[in-house]
Amino acid sequence: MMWLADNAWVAVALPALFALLVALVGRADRLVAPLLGIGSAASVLLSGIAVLLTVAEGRTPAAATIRWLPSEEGILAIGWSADGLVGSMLVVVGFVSLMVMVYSAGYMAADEGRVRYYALLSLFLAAMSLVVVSDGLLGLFIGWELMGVCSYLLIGHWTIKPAAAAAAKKAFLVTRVGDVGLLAGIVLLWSHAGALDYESLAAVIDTLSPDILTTVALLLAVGAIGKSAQFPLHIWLPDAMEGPTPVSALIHAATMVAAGVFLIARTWPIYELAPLATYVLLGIGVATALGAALVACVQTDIKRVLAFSTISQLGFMFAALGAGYWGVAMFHLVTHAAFKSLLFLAAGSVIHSSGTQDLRKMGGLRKGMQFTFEAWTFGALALAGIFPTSGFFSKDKILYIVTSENLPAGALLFLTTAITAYYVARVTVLVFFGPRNSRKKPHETGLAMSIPPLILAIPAVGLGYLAKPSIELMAAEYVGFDLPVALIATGVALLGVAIGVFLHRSGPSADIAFERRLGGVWGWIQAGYRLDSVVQKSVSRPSLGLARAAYRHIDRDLVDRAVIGVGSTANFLGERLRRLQNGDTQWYISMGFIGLIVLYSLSVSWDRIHVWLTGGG
Amino acid sequence: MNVEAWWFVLSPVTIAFAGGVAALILDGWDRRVVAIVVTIISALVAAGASAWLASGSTSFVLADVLLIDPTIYAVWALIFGLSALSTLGGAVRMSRLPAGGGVSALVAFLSAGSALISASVDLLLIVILIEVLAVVGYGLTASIRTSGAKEAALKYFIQGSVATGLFVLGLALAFGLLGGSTEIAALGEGTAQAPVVALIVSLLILSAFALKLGAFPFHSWAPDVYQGAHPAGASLIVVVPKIGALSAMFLIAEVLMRPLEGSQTAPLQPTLLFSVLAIASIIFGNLGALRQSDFGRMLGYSAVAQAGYALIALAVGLITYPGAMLLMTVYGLAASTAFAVAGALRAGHSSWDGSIRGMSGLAASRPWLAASLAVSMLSLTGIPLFAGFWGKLSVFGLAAAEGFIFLTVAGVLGSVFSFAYYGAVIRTVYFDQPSDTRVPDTPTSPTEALTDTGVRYRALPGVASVVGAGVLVIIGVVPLFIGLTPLVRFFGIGG
Amino acid sequence: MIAEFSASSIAFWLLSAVSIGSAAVVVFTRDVMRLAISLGVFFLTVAGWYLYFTHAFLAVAQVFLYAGGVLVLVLFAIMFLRRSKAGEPILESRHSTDSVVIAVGLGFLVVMSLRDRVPIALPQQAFPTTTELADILLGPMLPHLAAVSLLLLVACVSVLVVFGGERE
Amino acid sequence: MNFVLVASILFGLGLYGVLSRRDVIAVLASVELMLGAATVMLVGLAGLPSLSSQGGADPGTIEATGLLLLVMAAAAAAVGLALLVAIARSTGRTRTDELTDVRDRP
Repeated sequence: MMWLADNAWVAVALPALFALLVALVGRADRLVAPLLGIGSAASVLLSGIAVLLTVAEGRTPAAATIRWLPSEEGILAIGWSADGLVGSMLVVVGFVSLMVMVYSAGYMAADEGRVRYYALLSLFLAAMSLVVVSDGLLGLFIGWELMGVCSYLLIGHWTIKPAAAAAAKKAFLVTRVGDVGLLAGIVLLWSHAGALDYESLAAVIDTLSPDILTTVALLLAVGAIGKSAQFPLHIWLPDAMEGPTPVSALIHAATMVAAGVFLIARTWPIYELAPLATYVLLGIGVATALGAALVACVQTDIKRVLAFSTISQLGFMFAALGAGYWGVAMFHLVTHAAFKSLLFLAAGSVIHSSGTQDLRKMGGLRKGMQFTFEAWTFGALALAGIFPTSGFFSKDKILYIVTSENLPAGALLFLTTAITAYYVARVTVLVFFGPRNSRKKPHETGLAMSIPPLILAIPAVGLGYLAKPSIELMAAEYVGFDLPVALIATGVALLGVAIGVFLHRSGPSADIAFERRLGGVWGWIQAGYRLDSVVQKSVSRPSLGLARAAYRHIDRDLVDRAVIGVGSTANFLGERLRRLQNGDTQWYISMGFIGLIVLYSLSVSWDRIHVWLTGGG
Repeated sequence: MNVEAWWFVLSPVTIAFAGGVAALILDGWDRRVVAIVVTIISALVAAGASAWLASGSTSFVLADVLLIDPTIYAVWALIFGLSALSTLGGAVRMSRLPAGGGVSALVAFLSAGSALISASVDLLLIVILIEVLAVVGYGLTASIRTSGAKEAALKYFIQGSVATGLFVLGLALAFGLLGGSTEIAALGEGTAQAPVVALIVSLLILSAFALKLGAFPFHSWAPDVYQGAHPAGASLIVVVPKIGALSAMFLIAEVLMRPLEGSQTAPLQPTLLFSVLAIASIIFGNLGALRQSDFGRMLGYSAVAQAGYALIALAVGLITYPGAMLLMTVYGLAASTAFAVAGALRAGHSSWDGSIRGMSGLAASRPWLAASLAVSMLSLTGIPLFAGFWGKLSVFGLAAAEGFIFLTVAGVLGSVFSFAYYGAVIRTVYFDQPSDTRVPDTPTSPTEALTDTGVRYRALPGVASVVGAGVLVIIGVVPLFIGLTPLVRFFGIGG
Repeated sequence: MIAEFSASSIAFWLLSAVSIGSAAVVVFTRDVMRLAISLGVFFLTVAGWYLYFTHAFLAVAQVFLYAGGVLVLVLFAIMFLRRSKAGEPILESRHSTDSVVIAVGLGFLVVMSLRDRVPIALPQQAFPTTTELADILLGPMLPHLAAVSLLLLVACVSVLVVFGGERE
Repeated sequence: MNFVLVASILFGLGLYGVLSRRDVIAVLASVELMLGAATVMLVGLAGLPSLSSQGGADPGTIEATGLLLLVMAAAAAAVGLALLVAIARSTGRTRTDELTDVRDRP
């Protein structure tokens, strides 16, 4: 066990090895691939437990570094290090993925791409572990990119669905926008600090100018926003629900989307010195939490409700980061991972059993799906923040710190809490109560699929009592229980639940009434405020303003064809460029000579151009 | 100087050359398959000999024009290894050509010429060897004898001849006005007195090299040749000479151009020139590759972008030489793997039209080929865990460390963007349903089996692609644990 | 002016006029046989330039190799192409300003770069003997010679690969 | 001025021919003009007394260099003519504006 704690790289190497094994021998027997998948999840979980035990003993697990480039600064080095934060994250990832792997054994049993699925899931685990145990931003970035690729391939798992392929591409491209920011931040940090590992960074960070630190913090935050689906880069996450449900549970609810929060927690020393960046985090967090919660209220697809709820809960974590308490954010991350993966797995069972994802076609599923219903209820209570579940404790701390930091932001979060409770109650009532709207008879879906949600219910309910030890294990600032905030929050949440139950007790008729009354506003919210197209334009326009004039002519055409504007504008330029390659050799040669002459002129007159550019200085 | 041992020093080149001559003779007897096998074996032996010599520490100078040291041997080992891989990848198609043995001989001569060019420190020798590479290129491009291939070859010939003219003119000015010698080191002494002459000489010579490297604005031949040429030919025409040309460009940049940078009277700005070329190549290559439907053409444009990444190294300076060689080599390996997949498809699906669309459903029918293709595409993009990542890291990383933030950003953005078309290939292969028009795997007909050696010969390109992909993954993963140092030391620094 | 009117300067002006004239015909003529003949004249004037620079052996090699070898190849090619097409081929050009600008620009660029560096003096050198030449080619320039022989071999194989080996 | 000007004019004429001629045979002839001009430039410049007095090339080296370049250009020309004949034989097309099959199609 101690050896495991001192060699955290095992958490990366074993899943990678298992991924390879799955790819090679996964076809041998039906059970091989799931078992190997479970093995990789277990290795991550064991690593995490070992690290936490070691930290609890008061010892720091060993770390080591391998240098890549033989340069004197030793900047291109990668290594591993472990502490309480790393251990907790590994435990979360390992535990949730273990449940998901078991669940998948039932869910994906008949799927043809099973082997690819388990190989990619194991590879994803390796990448996530790399992000977590890496001792610097370089290793983190590598794992980060690899996660993006795995997520892309897993979203597109059911390639027969064109929507899945489009969603995969969209997720990849949108998160890449964030990745460019992250990379720019890393490069900037490197060029000024000369190092990328957290230890050296912590040593030199005081010597950097505040402007640089703020810029770096903002750029890293762009990466975190992209990965954690915060406004305005959240548009990929709802579409990502086209992938298999266990993937949604693992990647798009519990682990990968939490990587943004983890990144900021890991680089917290930078944010401590960059107050502007924390304000931005707070603002984005609150706005996302409230906005996404509203959208979740009007969705008709059960997975999309959960997707927007994930965005909203991640917004809570960002708000906690913005208020300056990364430990609280991490604690909410842990509890959220438990109850949200539980909700997703339960939703998967519901979808599997009823054959639809549409809330309006469900109803009355409580009879026949008793286990799933009980598990769901625990998860729903935690999400709504009702005492005594884990969600109550973690959300209470966030509400308290945000309110004491910034009262209006706190008020908005209280409102969000009420809305959260409302949509949770709405979904629960629509799915499990009321008249049955489907011809299919509800049934449980086998042991592999009903046990994991029940196991997950244990942490979803009980984790709240571990708040103090777990935050202290991470060596973060602990925030105590605040009675007034807790009372108000509970009251607000109960109000939300009451409204939700009251309005929807007789099925989806309330939705229809609302829709008729509100008209366009309803559709506007349901489409996520139509932010998709806005974001597409705001991403594409500044980056390629060159083509703006031409863009106008074929706007509609291009937006339809390409996933985001960047791609379409580049396509357009590429199309123009192809006219240069017209098959005429002599034109090619002319092009070369024009280039030669231009280079000569540039070279000869560079002094003057330089003077002109620098304004005579 | 160690004249007695010249045969020993040049033994890898001699072995490859002898393999080529033997292939020619065997082709005369119409033993094409044997001829191809002989060249593969001789290339492998030459690669082994180079690797063995690279582990030594002695440097040799031959007749003041060839400078051979362990670094050069390391480059040779790569050149001959890639040559063997490419021949393997194109073997089936090659054996069906009327002069297939001649094609494999050309490949052997090409590798010998490229090896010599990487060791040469004399402009006259370089110009002659470049012409050797060019003539092999024309021959290999036209060797499949379709009208498109011949057209591409003829156009390549016209552009290449103009470049030769420029090179000879540059050589004339250098020879006459910069010291009366063709040795590059001697030319360097004359540049200080005649900066303007040095500028025009450098530009003329670099234009010729830019054409070899496929860099903007001399890139136009690349898509045509990549599309038209024989798979083995294409991967070699575009891969192996680039390693030699890049090596020579570094020499010229350092000796002829770099000493003049920053001096008040000098108009020569190598950093500026290479930066402009690099960024233009990255933009043109990436945009051009985006909407291609032909697999070879897409690779051709992407090669322009890859040349741009190598030019970043030239802008930064000699310190990035090992990184640039690593970048070029892993690019070559990935491109050879991709071409080997194309070769296997041509061998198996004789109805394959060369389009990316036509590859759909490959994952289901031939999973190993599809996996090799995916690995090579990911490596070309520069995704971590694949060899391409280390090549780009070692160039972009040093560029950033030396303060060339702008070039680093251009390179990284270009790489990110490139996934749009590399990823599209992966998506087509894995996710798209095969189109109705695609004819399924054609059965082995007696003429195709070609069993004169008794081997299941059709599998060779597939084997080559899997070997290439395996090496890409190994190079990609191993440095995670042992660091890049051994890899970079292989290319000559840090030791 | 009259004092400079030596045999050497007459040769210079004559060579200049004939080489530029024949080159211009090659570039502008519409008749394919005129092109071949002017190309031959151009090759001969190049030999004349070598002679003017006192490199007699080079001049002889130029005559043999180009006027005797390459020109014959060109003539064969022309006759072959004529056979493949009906009637007399008329050569066409696409005269455009950008080509003019590029050609003039490059020439200008070369001349301007060399402006200050080339002394106005006539080459005066010893006549190398063929023995000296052989010593150089087989001595210090042996690698170059080997490379050129590799080139010749490769050129033959390339032609073989494009044409040879067709059975049936 | 002197032969440098003449050689530059010849090179420029050759380049103009390469860029403007429609028939491949004339383009190849123009390429020969360029190469001839460049070799004349080399032999002439290297032989200038004021430059060779700096310890430059001796006449034998110049002549050998010129010779090697001659052979090189001749070998390349032969390959080019072979390619032209090959494509004329298979398609009957010998003009640059007819040889535009291989290109990007819009």
